[in-house]
Amino acid sequence: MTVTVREHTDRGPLSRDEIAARIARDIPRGAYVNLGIGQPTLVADHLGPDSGIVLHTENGMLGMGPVAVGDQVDPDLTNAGKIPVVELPGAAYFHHADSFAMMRGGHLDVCVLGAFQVSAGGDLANWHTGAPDAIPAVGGAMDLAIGAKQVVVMMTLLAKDGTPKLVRDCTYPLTGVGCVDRLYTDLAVFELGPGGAAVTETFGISYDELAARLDVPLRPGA
Amino acid sequence: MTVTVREHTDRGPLSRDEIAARIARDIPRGAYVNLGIGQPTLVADHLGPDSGIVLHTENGMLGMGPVAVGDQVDPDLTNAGKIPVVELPGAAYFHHADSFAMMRGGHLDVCVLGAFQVSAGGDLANWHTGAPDAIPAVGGAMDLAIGAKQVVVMMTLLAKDGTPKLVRDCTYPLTGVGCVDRLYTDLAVFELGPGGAAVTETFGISYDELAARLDVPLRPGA
Amino acid sequence: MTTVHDSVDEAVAGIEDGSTVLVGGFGMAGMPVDLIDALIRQGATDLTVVSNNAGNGDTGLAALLAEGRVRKMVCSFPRQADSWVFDGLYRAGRIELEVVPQGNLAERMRAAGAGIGAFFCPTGVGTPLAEGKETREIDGRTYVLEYPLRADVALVKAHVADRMGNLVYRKTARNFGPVMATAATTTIVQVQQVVEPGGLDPEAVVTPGIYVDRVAVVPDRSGATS
Amino acid sequence: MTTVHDSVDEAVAGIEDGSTVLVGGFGMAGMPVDLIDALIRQGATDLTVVSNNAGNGDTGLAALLAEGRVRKMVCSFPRQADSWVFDGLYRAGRIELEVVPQGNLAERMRAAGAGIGAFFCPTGVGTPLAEGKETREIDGRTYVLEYPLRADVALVKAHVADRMGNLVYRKTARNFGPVMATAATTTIVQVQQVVEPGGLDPEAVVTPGIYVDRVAVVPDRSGATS
Repeated sequence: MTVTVREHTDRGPLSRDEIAARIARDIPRGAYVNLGIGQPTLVADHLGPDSGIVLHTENGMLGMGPVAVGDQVDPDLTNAGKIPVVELPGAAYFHHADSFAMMRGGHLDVCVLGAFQVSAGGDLANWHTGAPDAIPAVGGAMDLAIGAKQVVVMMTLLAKDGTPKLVRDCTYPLTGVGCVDRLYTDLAVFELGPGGAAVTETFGISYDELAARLDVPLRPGA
Repeated sequence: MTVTVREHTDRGPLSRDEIAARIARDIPRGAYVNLGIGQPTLVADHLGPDSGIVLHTENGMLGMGPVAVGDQVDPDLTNAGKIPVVELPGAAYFHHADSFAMMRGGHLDVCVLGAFQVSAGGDLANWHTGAPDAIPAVGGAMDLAIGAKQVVVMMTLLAKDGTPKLVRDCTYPLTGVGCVDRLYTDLAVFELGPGGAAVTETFGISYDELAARLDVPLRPGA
Repeated sequence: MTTVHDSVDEAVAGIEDGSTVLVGGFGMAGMPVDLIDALIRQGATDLTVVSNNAGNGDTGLAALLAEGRVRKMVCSFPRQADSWVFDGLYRAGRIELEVVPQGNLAERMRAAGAGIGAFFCPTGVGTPLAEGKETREIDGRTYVLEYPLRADVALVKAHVADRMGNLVYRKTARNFGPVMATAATTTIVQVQQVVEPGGLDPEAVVTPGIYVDRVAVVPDRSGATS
Repeated sequence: MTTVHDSVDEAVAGIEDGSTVLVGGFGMAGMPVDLIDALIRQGATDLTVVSNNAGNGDTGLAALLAEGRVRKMVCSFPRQADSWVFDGLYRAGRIELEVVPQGNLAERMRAAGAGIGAFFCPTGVGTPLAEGKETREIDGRTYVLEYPLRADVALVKAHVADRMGNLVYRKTARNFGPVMATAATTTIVQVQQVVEPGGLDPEAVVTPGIYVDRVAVVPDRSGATS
C-alpha cells in the first residue's frame, strides 16, 4: 500500500474560514455535531442545509440553528457562547444533566474544539494557559473532549511567536488525555493517536518542510 | 414524662380497611406518598380529596387517581400493579430512571409497603419467601424501602399459623436493613428503630398481652 | 441518523444471534409488541433480554420466550399472575434469570447511556441481591457498587415520532423507553404516527432523535380493527 | 408541599448564613434575577454559591457577589467577557473558587437528587481537575470518582408553574434548573405565571412539583415596561 500525503503546495495556507470549510467537508451526512465556542462555530457556515447534520449545544438543545438576528433574538435561546441563536424544525430541549449525559455517553458523532496545544498522541490542552494570574474556566471542554465519537481540533499550527502548537507533550494543563482524533490547521491535516501524528494533507507547505518545522514523531498519513 | 400506650381493649382487632384508615390518618397534608402493590393500595380510599396528598406510582407518575372504571380504562395508564388508573389534575409523567431517582433520592414523604416479616430494628422482608421453588421477583420494593423519608409497613401482626411477623431477626430474605419507621397491624401500631419496637397503640389486646405474644424487645411508645 | 421504515420487519433486520436486547414496557403498557413479533419472524436467537417483567399472557415478550429464543432474562419482576410462559421455562431450567431491583435496572441503563463507569447505589444493601458486590460507606451510609447495563439493541414503543427520531410517549407507557433508548447501540422504535420535523413541540420531546436509529409506524390496533 | 408566594421576598425568607445555594442559569438565560435580588435584600451572607458562571455584568449573581455575600463560588466557567465583578474579587483574594467541569457539576447535582453515593466519571481523567481524586479502570477505561453536590437552597427560574409546583421552562433557559431543583433541601422558583392544576400538560412537565417548595410569580420585565 502506498501512503501519499496530498500536498497542496500550489497555494498558501488555509484561512480560518477555509479550515472550517475543510472540517465541514469531512463531517458525514446526518451526523450529530457539537461545535465548541470560538473558531469552531465557523464550521456551521459550511454545513449545507441538506446535509442533515444536527447541531448540539451543551446548554440543552439539539437542532440549533444560526445566530439570531433582529426580532429573532430571544434571551432564553442561546448557544454555548451565550450568543442568541434560532431553533430549527425538529429541535429538542433538555436539561443540563441530560445534555452532558448525551455528550459523555458517546452519542455525539463529532465535536470540533479549539486548542492551545495538541500532542501527537492526541492529548488536548484548551482550557487553561497555566498562567498564575489567569482565572481558570473549563466549561464543558473536558466533557466534550472525552465524550464525542470523534474529537476534532481546529487551530493554527503555529502560535503567534512561531512555535508549533502540535507538540510531543503538552506544557499547558490538559483538558483530556489521548482524546483528539483529528487536527485541522492552516498548514496541514493530521490524524492523531497512540502511534503519533500522521499527515494526510498539507497547504502551502510540503510534507518535508512541515516535518522540519515540527518536533514530533510524524509520518505520511493514509 | 409519662409514656402511655393507647390501649383500645373495648374493641376487636382492626380490619384491613381500618388499618388502612389508621395509616391514612397519620399521613400529613400535602405529602407525596407511594402505596405499594397489594394491601397498601387500600390506604388511598381513606385520603380525603382535600388532603392535598399526591400519589406517586413507580412506573412514572405523580398525581395518580383512583382505579379506572368503564370508559376511563386506558392501557397506557396503569399503577404499579398494572391496574388501569386515572390521572388527576396537576399530574406529571416521567420515565423510569427519573421515577426511581425520585424514590431513591429521598423525595417521597411516605411509602406504605406490605411485608412477610419486619424486625424490631426495622429490617424488612417483603420480596421473597426464600422457598426453593419460588420465582424471585423484587420490583421496586428495595428502592422504596431505602428511599422514602418515612417507610411504613401495613400487615397483620400474626401469620395464618399464629406466629408473629414482627420478629427479632427476619428469617426471610431481606428487602432492606433498618428501613421501617412505623408498623401498622391489626393488633397494634409500632415505632421501630435501632432501639427496638415501641408500641403506641393497641386494638383488642392490652399492652401486656401483646408483649406476651411477641418475642421481641418491646417498650411502651410515646 | 434516524431512518423511518415502512415495516417493523425492515426495522428489526440484522439483529444478531446472542444479542442483548432491551425491551420496553411495564407489563403491557409500552411493550413494543409489533417489534417483538417482527423479531420472532426475523429469527435471532440465544438472546439476553432485559425488561422489567418476563412476559404477560401469550403475546409480546411471552411469545418470544415461548419460541425458545431467549437464553437469559434480566428483569425486576418476572413473577406475575399471567407470566405462565416464563414460569414454565424457568421451572424447567430452560432459561436463566437475573433479578435486579427495578431502580437499579433503570439506573444501570441510564449509566450506560451517560458514560458513567459505575455508581454507588443505596438499594439492596444487606440483601441477597447485593451479595458478593463491592460496598462502601460514604458519609455514614452504606452503598453497593453497580455497573452499567449496555445492550446491542433496544426495542421501544413510543407514541409519535418526527422524521428526525424525536419521540413523545403516552402516559405511563413512557416507563423504560427513554432510558433504554440511551443504552443500546441500535435503538428501534415503533410509533403510531410519524410527523414532519416541527410537528412535535421541542419543549415536550422526551427522547431526542440522537438516541433513535430506526422508526417503524404501527397504526393503533384498536383503530385498525374498529 | 409547594407554597405559592405573593412576593420574591416572602419566597426567600429564612435562608441562613453559611448556606450552600444553587443558582440556575447559563449566563443570563435562566438566571433567577428577581430571587437573587430578594436574597440580597434578605441578608444571608457567607454563602457558597454553585452556578455555571460567576455572574455577568452588574445584575443577578454579579450583584450578590458585589455585596460581598459569597464566600465561595463553585462553577465551571467563571471567566467571561462581562464577569468583572467576580474577576475583581478573585484577584483581590476575597472569594474562593472551585472549578468543576460542567458535566460534573450537572451530574454531581443529579447524583445528590437521585440518592447516588458517588460515581465513576470519565471526565477530567489525567487533568489537574482530577488531581488527588480516586481513579479506577473499568472495562479498559479510566474513571475518576466524583461525589454528590447537595445544597440547602436552590434558586431557579422557570416559565410557568401550576399550584402544585409542576414546572415548564423556556428553550435553553431550562439548563440547570431541573437538576438543581432535585439537589436542594429547599427549592425556590420564580415563574412568569402560575396556573391551576390541570393547566399544564402532564406529558410536558419538566420538573414535577415534588421538587418545588416555594414559587413566586414575577411578571416578565419586558412586558412590565412596554
